[in-house]
Amino acid sequence: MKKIINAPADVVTDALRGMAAAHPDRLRVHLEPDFVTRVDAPVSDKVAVVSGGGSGHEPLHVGFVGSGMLDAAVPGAVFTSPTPDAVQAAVREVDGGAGTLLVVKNYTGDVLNFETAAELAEAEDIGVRTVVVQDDVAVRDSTNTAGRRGVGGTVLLEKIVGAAAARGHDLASCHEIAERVSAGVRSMGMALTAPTVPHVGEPSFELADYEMEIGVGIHAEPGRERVELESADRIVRRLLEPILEDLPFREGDEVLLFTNSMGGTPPTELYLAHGVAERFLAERGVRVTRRLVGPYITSLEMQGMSFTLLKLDDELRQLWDAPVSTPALTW
Amino acid sequence: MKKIINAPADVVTDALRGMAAAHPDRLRVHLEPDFVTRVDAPVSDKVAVVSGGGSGHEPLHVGFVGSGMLDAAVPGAVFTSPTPDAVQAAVREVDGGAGTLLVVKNYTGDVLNFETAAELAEAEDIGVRTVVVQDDVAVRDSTNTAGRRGVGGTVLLEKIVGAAAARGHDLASCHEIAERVSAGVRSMGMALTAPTVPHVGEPSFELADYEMEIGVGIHAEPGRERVELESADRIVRRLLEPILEDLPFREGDEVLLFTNSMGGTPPTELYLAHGVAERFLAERGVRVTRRLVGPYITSLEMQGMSFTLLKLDDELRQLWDAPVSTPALTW
Amino acid sequence: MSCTAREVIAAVRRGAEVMSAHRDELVELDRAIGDGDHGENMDRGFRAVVAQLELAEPPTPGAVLKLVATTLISSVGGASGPLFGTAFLRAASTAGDAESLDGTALAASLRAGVDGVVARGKAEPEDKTMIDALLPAVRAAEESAGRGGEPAATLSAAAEAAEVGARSTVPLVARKGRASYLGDRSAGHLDPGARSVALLLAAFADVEGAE
Amino acid sequence: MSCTAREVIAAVRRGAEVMSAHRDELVELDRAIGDGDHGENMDRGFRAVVAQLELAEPPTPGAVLKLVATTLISSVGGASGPLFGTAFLRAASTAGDAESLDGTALAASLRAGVDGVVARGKAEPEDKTMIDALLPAVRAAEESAGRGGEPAATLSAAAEAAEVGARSTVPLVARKGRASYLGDRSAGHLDPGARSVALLLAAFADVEGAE
Ligand SMILES: Nc1ncnc2c1ncn2[C@@H]1O[C@H](COP(=O)(O)OP(=O)(O)O)[C@@H](O)[C@H]1O
Ligand SMILES: Nc1ncnc2c1ncn2[C@@H]1O[C@H](COP(=O)(O)OP(=O)(O)O)[C@@H](O)[C@H]1O
Ligand SMILES: [Mg+2]
Ligand SMILES: [Mg+2]
Ligand SMILES: [Mg+2]
Ligand SMILES: [Mg+2]
Repeated sequence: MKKIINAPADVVTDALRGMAAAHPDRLRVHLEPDFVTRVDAPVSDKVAVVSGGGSGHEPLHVGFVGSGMLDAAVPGAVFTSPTPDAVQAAVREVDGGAGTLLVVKNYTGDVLNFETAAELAEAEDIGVRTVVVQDDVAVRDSTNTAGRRGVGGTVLLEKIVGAAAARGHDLASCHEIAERVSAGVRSMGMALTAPTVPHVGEPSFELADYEMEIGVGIHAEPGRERVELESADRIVRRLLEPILEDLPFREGDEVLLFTNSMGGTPPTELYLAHGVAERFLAERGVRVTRRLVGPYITSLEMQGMSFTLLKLDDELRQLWDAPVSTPALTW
Repeated sequence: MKKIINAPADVVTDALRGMAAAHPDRLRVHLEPDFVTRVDAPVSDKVAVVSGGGSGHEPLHVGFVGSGMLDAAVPGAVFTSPTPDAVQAAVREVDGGAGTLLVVKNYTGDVLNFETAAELAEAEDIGVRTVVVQDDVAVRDSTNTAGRRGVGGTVLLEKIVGAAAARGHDLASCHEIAERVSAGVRSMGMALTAPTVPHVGEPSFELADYEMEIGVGIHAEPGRERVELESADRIVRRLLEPILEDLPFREGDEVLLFTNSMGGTPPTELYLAHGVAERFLAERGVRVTRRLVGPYITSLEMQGMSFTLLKLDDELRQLWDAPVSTPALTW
Repeated sequence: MSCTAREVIAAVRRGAEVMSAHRDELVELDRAIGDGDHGENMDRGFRAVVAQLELAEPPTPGAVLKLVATTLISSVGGASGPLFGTAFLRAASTAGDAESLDGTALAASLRAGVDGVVARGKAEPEDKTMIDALLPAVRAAEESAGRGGEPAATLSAAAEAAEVGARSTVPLVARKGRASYLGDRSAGHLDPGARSVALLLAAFADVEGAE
Repeated sequence: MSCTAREVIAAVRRGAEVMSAHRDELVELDRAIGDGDHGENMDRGFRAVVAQLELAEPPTPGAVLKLVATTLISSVGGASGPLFGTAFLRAASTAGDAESLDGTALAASLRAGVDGVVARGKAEPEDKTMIDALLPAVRAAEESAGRGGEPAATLSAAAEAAEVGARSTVPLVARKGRASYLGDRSAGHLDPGARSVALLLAAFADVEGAE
């Protein structure tokens, strides 16, 4: 295992210490239980937006803490949902009296732990609503699975609902907007290489030199199929077609296109794929009016990428454009 | 070779097409010769700041085009300096009448090509000054080498001199500030893995599973030594000690600490190393008052990192804090 | 004979040792069809439990089970944290304030724990989860207790059934948890959570048997 | 006999073929002690030259050399682009408007080109650069021309000397260019730029010899 770390068990805490040192003006980092809040939390009378999940997907979620996005993020161990007490402590710290919206990615562990946290917070008279993101079209949504995974759509949802909260929307309205984003967002990813979880020490899967995994998850969960490496043109098509099939993004629709690196894929390849995707969508009459390109939801050092498409309306576009100031996303 | 690309020879152009699609509101991308300018160039009566170099180090330089940083960036082929005609065309496009500062990294190819470009621009009555960044302490500066390589310091210099130009400093003053940054900045990097140049198709060097390269360059040039993998604590020390030895960063000095990923090293490891570095410097009484953490000057998908230390004074700190709005750096 | 807080504590400590000894095996199982953290999760959780027990030993079986539950909930995370946590929490409720548990009380606690896992995780038999080890285990425990079995006999019946149940997950296609994303590719692998259940019950039975 | 524009064009085309055939070899050489782009750089540059020649064939040897120079400068980049570009540019100046070049004129052009490389790159002999192939080549060319050698003889003398000179770079420790960062580790490798010089001169000599 090749990593710049000390003891594998301390990776998350050590990284949080570094984040605290790097962003003293923006973040407050709490240890045991681990969570990160914006430095000026709680913001009175604003709905607090709190998310979290296993570590290893940075900048998600810790890098999105700040004005216009998350009030707190709760990182678990690598690829492991955080525990309810940590989420509860974060909520307690950032709730400004207007209630808290929990943004949860749809994995059994996250759902169960956040569910308990919500109960604990409600027992303390904090108003809590939860949105579960489940945008990964690689997983067929049926009773035979734990349901679709929450992936790239989470980033867009956190930005948009963060803006809504900053604008003074109440908890019900923030929740409605979050559900709207969730309903209109779809993603699909692929991997060229496997990540290595520090406490495992071995790559999460084996992939031959000529192979790629289509439909991979952000915890290196296997995807729809393992196929031979192909050109960027074909890879882009393999990812976008299932997205377009699943949610009818139709001719004339206005969308946000999010081209995401899984961590190890560098900007050159990512922009290249983004360009191909824009042409592909333009040919189908889908109007891309907003874009995000970069490594925003990753799987440690995994090489690969994902696309996320979000259907925009005037309100969602305005909320997307609204100012945001966090370590990883600022405008 | 595992990359999301089409024809290897087209990688740079294809990526530029994607950049154009991704940032229509910020960038204008020119092809043949290839260069990128800010969308509102030329800015009248402002010194233009132009940089460039081989591709594969993104976001450097193309991602730093925008207000408060670069007016234009000229990307060459992967790891290959751009040609003089491309630089000349970029200068012609962005010079706003107040002259142009060329920021050049100290590699034989870059120096020679930019030298010719400067001559060509001067022949067209454009005032040109050049600063050559040479901050890599891994290379012993002696008559036995091509001199020190320009690495992480380039990012800081482009930000600071971009801010000076935006504030209305004239060409001589911008040049003086650039030389001041150059004199006070030092870097050192390391690699865990090798990058693969698309048109080569093989990793740039071989490194065993238990080895790392200390003092590596951003073109995967070999470093000072190849040693066995160590803890983050020891790696940080190996990088910072030569920096502190080379330029006397002394107790009480105020510095900017830039913790850079070579591309494939993810945020967790980078923040972890950053935290270790802050403690290391604090123990030595060096005051870190500004920091930058992220993949800003990379070597394709290489895993590894570098530190850059810049001595700050009031003017440099203010210029660092001044607003910047580019695809890769915004505040 | 019935088991006291001291014995439950011994059983839990033995469980922690077993989780630690099998950490890598559980990681490997989870790497094959999940995300590779199950061994680390269980080991971290039971180490935290042991650390809590060093501070103070609860006076009743129910209090021990409750301490295990809350510690697992606040230190494991993932899917297994809330599920094992709920199991121990429900078991603790059922155990109540009793000074000791006989075979019947033990089986009742186990039943409550298993029902809790089903209620939280909504898995059904043959979904390839820990349920496939837990359900046969509780049935075997109830049967043994019904025949008047002592705690030791009850637990060893449960452990044997859990072992068989865990092995039965190998050919199954997962329909719950992370392994479900694999679809047909999940067949041919032992479910890590089911394996943990079997290991834990065997460890508990071991200690009871030795008393 | 002296060489005309037609022959210079043929030589350049042959040079382009050789660069393409040896692209991967030059990449490998540069990968060992540089950044692995030299073969790609030279191949890209000479393909651009051939593309220019398709558009229009310049009328004099000097004009051909100038076209090669400007095309290399605007298509190669890296260290080798400006250096080879300067070499051809200076050679073109010295060739002037002459309709053809005899051995002496050829040697003089080569000398001007080599001086240009030294002026731009500031390398000294034994710095392990293209200079180590170019300097012996120009000395051999001058000697041959001084003995009244024809262009073909002059070029083949130059090519042979360049080959020996290139090989002499193997044991050297680089003091210029990217390979210098390697320090002692650069010894034991052939300098890619010197190898290009030897390949190009051999290609030129080939064509002249065949005329
Ligand atoms: N819905 C569920 N009901 C019961 N058990 C489940 C459920 N989902 C997952 N599990 C169990 O959890 C185990 C995985 O636990 P672990 O790896 O620690 O968590 P995670 O899947 O979050 O990484 C699986 O092997 C399975 O036995
Ligand atoms: N200062 C110099 N003077 C003469 N030749 C040089 C100098 N620096 C480099 N070279 C030559 O350039 C060659 C490398 O060219 P190339 O790989 O195309 O460019 P880069 O080094 O920019 O990648 C070296 O092998 C060497 O022969
Ligand atoms: Mg997990
Ligand atoms: Mg190069
Ligand atoms: Mg798991
Ligand atoms: Mg080279």
